[in-house]
Amino acid sequence: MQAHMRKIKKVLIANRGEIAVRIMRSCKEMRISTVAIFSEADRTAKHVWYADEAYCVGEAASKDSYLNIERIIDVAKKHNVDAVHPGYGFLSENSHFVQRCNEEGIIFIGPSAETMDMMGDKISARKHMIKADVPVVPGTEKGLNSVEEAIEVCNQIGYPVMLKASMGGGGKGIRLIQNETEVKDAYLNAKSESLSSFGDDTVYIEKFVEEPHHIEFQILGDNHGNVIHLCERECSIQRRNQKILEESPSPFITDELRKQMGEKAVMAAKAVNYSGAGTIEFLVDKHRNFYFLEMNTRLQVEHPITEEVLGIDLVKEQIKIADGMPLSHRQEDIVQRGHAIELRICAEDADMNFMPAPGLIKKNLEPTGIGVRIDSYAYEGYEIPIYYDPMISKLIVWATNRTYAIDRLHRVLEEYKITGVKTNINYLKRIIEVPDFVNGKYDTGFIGKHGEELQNKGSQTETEKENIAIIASYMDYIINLEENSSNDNNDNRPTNRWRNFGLHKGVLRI
Amino acid sequence: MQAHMRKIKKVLIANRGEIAVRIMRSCKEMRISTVAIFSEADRTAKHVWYADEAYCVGEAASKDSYLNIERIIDVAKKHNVDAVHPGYGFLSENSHFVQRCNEEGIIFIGPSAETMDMMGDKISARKHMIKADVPVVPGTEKGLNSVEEAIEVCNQIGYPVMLKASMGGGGKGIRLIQNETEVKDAYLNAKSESLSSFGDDTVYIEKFVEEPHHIEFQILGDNHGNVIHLCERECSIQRRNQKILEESPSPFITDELRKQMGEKAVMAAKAVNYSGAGTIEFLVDKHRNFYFLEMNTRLQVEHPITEEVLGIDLVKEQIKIADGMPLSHRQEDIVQRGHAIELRICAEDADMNFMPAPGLIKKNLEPTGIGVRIDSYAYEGYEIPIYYDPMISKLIVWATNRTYAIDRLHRVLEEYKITGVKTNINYLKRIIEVPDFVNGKYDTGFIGKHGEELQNKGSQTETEKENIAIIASYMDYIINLEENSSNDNNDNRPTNRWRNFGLHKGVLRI
Amino acid sequence: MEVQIGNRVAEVELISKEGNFVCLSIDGEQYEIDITMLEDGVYSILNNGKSYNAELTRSDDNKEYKVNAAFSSYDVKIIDEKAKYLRMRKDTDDRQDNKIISPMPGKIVSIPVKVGDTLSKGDTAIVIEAMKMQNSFKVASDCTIREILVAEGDAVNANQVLIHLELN
Amino acid sequence: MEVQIGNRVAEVELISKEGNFVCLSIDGEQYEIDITMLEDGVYSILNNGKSYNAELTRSDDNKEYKVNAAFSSYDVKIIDEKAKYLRMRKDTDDRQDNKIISPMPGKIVSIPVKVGDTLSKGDTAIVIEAMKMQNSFKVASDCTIREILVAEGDAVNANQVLIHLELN
Repeated sequence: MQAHMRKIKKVLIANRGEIAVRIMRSCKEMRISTVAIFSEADRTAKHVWYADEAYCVGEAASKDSYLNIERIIDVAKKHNVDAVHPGYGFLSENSHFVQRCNEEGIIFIGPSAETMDMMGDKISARKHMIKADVPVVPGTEKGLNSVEEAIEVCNQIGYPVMLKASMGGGGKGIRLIQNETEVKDAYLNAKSESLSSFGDDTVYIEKFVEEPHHIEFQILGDNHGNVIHLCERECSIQRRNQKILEESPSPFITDELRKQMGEKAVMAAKAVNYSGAGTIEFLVDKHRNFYFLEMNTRLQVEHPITEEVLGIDLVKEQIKIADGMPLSHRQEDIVQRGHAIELRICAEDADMNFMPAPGLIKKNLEPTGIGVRIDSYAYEGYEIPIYYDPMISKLIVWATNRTYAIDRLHRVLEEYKITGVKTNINYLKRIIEVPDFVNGKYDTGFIGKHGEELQNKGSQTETEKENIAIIASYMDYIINLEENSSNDNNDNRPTNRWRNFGLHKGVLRI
Repeated sequence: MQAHMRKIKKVLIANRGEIAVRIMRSCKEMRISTVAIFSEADRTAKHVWYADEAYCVGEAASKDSYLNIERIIDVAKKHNVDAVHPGYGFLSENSHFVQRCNEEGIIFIGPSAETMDMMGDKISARKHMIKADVPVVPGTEKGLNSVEEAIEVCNQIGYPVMLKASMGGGGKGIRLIQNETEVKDAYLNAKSESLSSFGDDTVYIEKFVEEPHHIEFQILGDNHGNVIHLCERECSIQRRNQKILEESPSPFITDELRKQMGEKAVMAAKAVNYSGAGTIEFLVDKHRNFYFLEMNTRLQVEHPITEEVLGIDLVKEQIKIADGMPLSHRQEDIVQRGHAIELRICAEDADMNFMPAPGLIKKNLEPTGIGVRIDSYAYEGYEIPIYYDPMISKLIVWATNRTYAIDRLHRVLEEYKITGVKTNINYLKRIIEVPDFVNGKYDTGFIGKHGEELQNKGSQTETEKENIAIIASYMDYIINLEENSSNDNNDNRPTNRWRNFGLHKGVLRI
Repeated sequence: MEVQIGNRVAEVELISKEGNFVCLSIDGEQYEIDITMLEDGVYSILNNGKSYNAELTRSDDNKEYKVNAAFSSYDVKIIDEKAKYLRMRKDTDDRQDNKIISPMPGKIVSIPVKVGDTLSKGDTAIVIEAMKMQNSFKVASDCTIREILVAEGDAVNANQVLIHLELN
Repeated sequence: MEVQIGNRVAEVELISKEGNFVCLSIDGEQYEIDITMLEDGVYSILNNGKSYNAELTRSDDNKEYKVNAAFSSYDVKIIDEKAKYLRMRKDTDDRQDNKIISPMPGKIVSIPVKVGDTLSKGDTAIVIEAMKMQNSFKVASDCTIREILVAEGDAVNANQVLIHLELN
C-alpha cells in the first residue's frame, strides 16, 4: 500500500500477559515476526506459545527477568531483532532501557529517552506544561526536603492536598492529606513506598481537586512534527487509585470541552516533541475546569476503548511511527462512533478485600458475538503465577450508544465463566447496576460512595439459586459414586460417565 | 430512551445453532426474555442452555421438531410468548407459519405472509420486480410444464441458461444448462429435487449471466412505509451455490453503482410493502449490469458483516420494527466504515469432498482480540449432531481497510483451534492466500477456477512441521507409558502427569 | 442426605430418576428437573422449562464443591457420616482459631514475631506477598505464638498452616 | 522406535531428558527442544527458540494421534512390536478392500443392493445421510455383496463396518 521500505521486520515484546499477546497480534497482522521473552515462571504463559520465537531471560521475580535490561538486550541482539515494544508497566517508561536500545541500534517503539525523562518525573512534567500553557493543578514545582517543609507547603495551599511521588504511577506513592496532623505520616510513608517501588523518594504536593473526574486524552505523534489527539477516555471508576472500568466517550464532558482539552493535549505533546502513542491525563473538577495531571509515555491498559470508538489499531500506529512513517490520520478524520466500555477482569477475591487469587484456571468460557472484544492471556489449564499482576483479561464492549453498551455488558458478563480461580466478575456486575453509573453521574469518588452497595449480600430470593447449586453438586456426587461402584468404563471422560448414567432407566435407590 | 411502550417482552426463537444464540444475545441486551425450542437430539445444544426457558418440541428430524408448526405454536401460547423470531432456514420463509402466529395473536418478527408469498415464489417475485422497474435477468415469467416446453424456451433464450426451482434456495433445485442435450436431465432432476426439498416442483428458466458477481443489498423497512438500504455484501465466493466467504464493501462495485443498486433495492422492497430486515440479491455481470435475482425475506447468515461496517445491530432493529417502532436510521446516516469479512466454519472434511464431519468437539479455542467477532454455538465437550447443518460458527473480522482485514484473517485463523472434529479452517486459509482473492478480482467462478490451488498439497518444507507433530505424539505416548507404570497419582489430570514427568531429573531410558 | 451450602444445611432426597429426568426434594420442596452434563463439571438444569446453568469444581474426595450459578458462588459440601463426624470435630476446632492459614499461594515477606511472643488482638503475625500486593495477617484475639512453620522468603500454598497460636 | 506419519515412517530415538528439556533424534536429525504440555493434548515446543504448538487427540489405546500443527493435520501412529505386526497384517487386509466402512456418523438412507448381488466398479452400494447431505458409497472394483450388517433407517457410527464384499 505504501512505497515506504519497512525497517521493522522483527519485534521483541519486552512484556508478558495480555498486553504481550495483544501487541503480537498486531505484529502478526503486519507480517512482522515476534520474539517473546519469559521468566522461568512463565514457560506456559500464552505470550510464549503465541510468539514466533521465545527466550527465557531469568528467574520468576520481575527484577531478574522482565526488568533485566541487559538480558533482554542480549536476546534482541542475538536474534537480530529490529525493534522492541515495551507494552505497559515493566520497562515501558524506563529511559535507560531506551538509551540501551539506541546504543545497540535497536528501535525502541515509543518516545525518545529525553521526552520520557521530561514527562516521567512529575515535577519536571509540571514545569514543561506550565511553560506550554497547559493548565496544571496548583502545587509545588519542586521536591520536598523535610517534614517541616511539607507541613508549611500544605498549610500554604490549603487542605485537602495530595502528596505524590515524583516517579509514581499506578496509584503507588500517593496520599490524600485532610489536615495538618496527617502530613507527617503521609510524607514518610509515601517517601518509603516511592523508594521501594520506583527507586526514588522525591515527593511533592498538589491541591486536591474535589469531586474530580479522571479523564485522559490519547495522542499520537510522529517523527515529522505531527501530533493529533484521539479523544478522551473516562477513567474515574477507581479503587485505591487503580482503574476498574473505563469508557469512551466520557458521559461527563461536552463537545466544546472535548475540543479544548484535545487542543491542550496536543500542545502538551508538542511541547516535549512527542513521538509515538501517549496519554495526557487530566483531572476535571465538577465545574469542568481541567488540569494536567501527568503524561503516560506508553500504551495504556485501557487503549482498546479508543480503538473501538475510532476504528484505529493503536499498536499498528505505534509501529508505523517508530518505522519513520508519517501519521496516517489527520485530526479532522478523527470521529467518534458509538460507545465503548472496558472492564478489567482480575484473579482476586472481591469478597476478601480484593486479595489476589492466583491458581489453576479450570474453565475459561469467554463471551463472544456482536460488539465484544476480549484481550486476554488466560486459557483452560493455565496456572496463573503468583509473581505478577492479577489482571487476566480485559472485557471490552462496543455499541451504538452508552445505554446499549451497558445492556451489552450485562449480557457478556453473564456469558463469561471462569472456574478454578476467584475473579471480580460478580463485583463488576454489581458496579454496572449502580444507578449513578447507569446515569453516567459519577466521579473518582464512585467506589468510596457506593462501597456498601457493592458488597456481596445474599438476597431474599437466594434459596432458588442455592437449590440449583445443591442439585448440581448432589447429582455430580451421585455420578461419581456410581462410577466407583462399576468398573466397566472403557472411556473415562466425565461426560461419558454422565451419558451412561443418563441411560439408567427406572428408579435409582441411593 | 423512547416513550414507545414495548409489546415484545418475551420472544420464542424458532431455530437452533449459532443463529438462535445470536438472536438471544440481542434479546438479552434488550432485557427481553428468551424461549428456546429444541429437538430430542439437541438437549445439550448451546441455544438450550443459553435461553431463559427451553422446551422440547419433538424428535431429532427437523420435520418433527424445528419444522413442526403446531408444536411450536403450542409452546408459544402455553408460555405467553409475545413474539417469534424464525432466524434463517427452517420456518423463516414459511408464510403458513406467519399466518398461524397471526391467528394466535403472536407477533412474527419478519414481513407479512402476503409479502413472503409475493417474494418467496421466484416467478411471482420476477413479475413484481418487472412492474416496479427493477431489472431482472431475461427469462420466463412462468413455470414450465414439460420437457418439450423447457427445450423450446432454452433454445429461445440462448445457452447457457439457468434452470431454477421456483421455491428454491440455498443452492438446491438449480441447474446450469450448456446446450440442448442437457435440458431433459436438468429439468427432471431439478423438479424432483425441488419437490423433495420444498414440496413444490415448479421450475423456470433464466439467462445465465456470465462471470457474474453475487452481490446483495440489506434493506430495512418499518410498518410506517419507510424503507432504507444498508449497502451491499459481496457473496461471490461459493461452492455448489453455497456461500463460503462474504465481504463488505464489495471490492467490485463503485460508489455510483452502490447508489444505483441501493435505490433499486429500496424500490424492490417498497413494491411489496416490506417490513423488517430483508435482502435483495443481485447478479452483476462483468460490465457492471445488475439484475434482480431473488429476495430473502429474513435475516441472512452473512448479516454480521453489514453490522460491523455500519455499527448497527440488525436483530435489535428487527425486533423494534416488529414492535411497531419507526426506523431508527435515515438513509443519509448510513455510512460504511472500514471493511468486514465473514468465513463460515463448518464441521466437514475439505480433503474428502467436503463430507460432513459431525462428532465431539474436544478443544475449541476461538480467536479473540481486536477486530474479531465469533458467532458460534460450539463449546468444548459438545457433540455435533448428525441431523442438522454442518456450520458450527462464523468468523467475522473488521479492519480499517480490505488489506488490513485480510491480514487480520491470517492472524485469527492461526488462533482458531478446533480438535475432535474435522473443519474447513485449513481450506479457508488457502482461499485467502489466492492472489485473485487478495487483489479483489473474483466472481462466482472463483472456486471452480482455483479448485486445483485449493487442494491440500504437502509442500517441500513439510518435514520440519511433520517432525513437530512426531515429537508431540511421541512425548505424549511416553508420558502415558510412565503413568501406567506408576500408581502414585492422587490427581489424574493430564497436565499434572506432565508436570510430575517434567520433574524427573537426569537421563530417562525408554 | 444432608448437603451444606454456606451456613445452611439442606436435607436432600432423591425420589426418582428416569434418564435425565430427576425428581428430588430439598428441605421438603419437590423438584422435577431435566438435568444434563454439558462438559466436565458444567450442568444444564431445566426446572419446568426455566433454564439454569451451574459450573462446579470438585475437591479431591468429590465431596466439596465450589459452584458458580447466575452471578453467585457457593461452597457446597456433601455430608455423609464421616463428614458429619469431622464437621462436629471441626466446629470445636474452629472455635479455638488456633492457627494462621495462608488463604492463597504466595511468598512470605516477613514474620515480625517469634515463638513465645505474646500478641494483642489486631497485631500482625505474618506478611504474605502475591501478585505484587502485600497482605498482613493479624491475630483475631490475644494470643501467644506456639510454633512457626515457615520462614521469610518461603513460597507457600493456599490453605497451608503457617503459625500455631496459643489462645490466651 | 518407529513413528508413522501419513505414509512416512520415521525412526525416533530419545537421547536424553532433563525436566522439560528433551533431546531426541528423528531419522538421524538431532533435536534439542524445550517441550511443555499447556493443557491436555496441547503441547508447546521451543526448538532453538522457534515456537511451535501442536494439538493432538488420542485414540483409546494412546497409540494413534490426530495432530494439528500450523494449518496442517496429521495422522500419527506409534509403532511398537504389536502395532508392527498388526500393520503388516493390515497391509494385506487393506489390499482386499473387502468391506464398506462408514467414514462418519449418520443415517442409512438406502441400500440399493442385496446379498449375492454382483457389482461393477463404481456402482453405489449404500447411501448415508449426515447434516442434510447425502453421500453415496461406491465400490472400488467389481465384487459381490457377501453380507449387509445394517438396514435402511439405521443410525451408524464413524468407522462402523456396513457391508462385507467378496472381491471378484
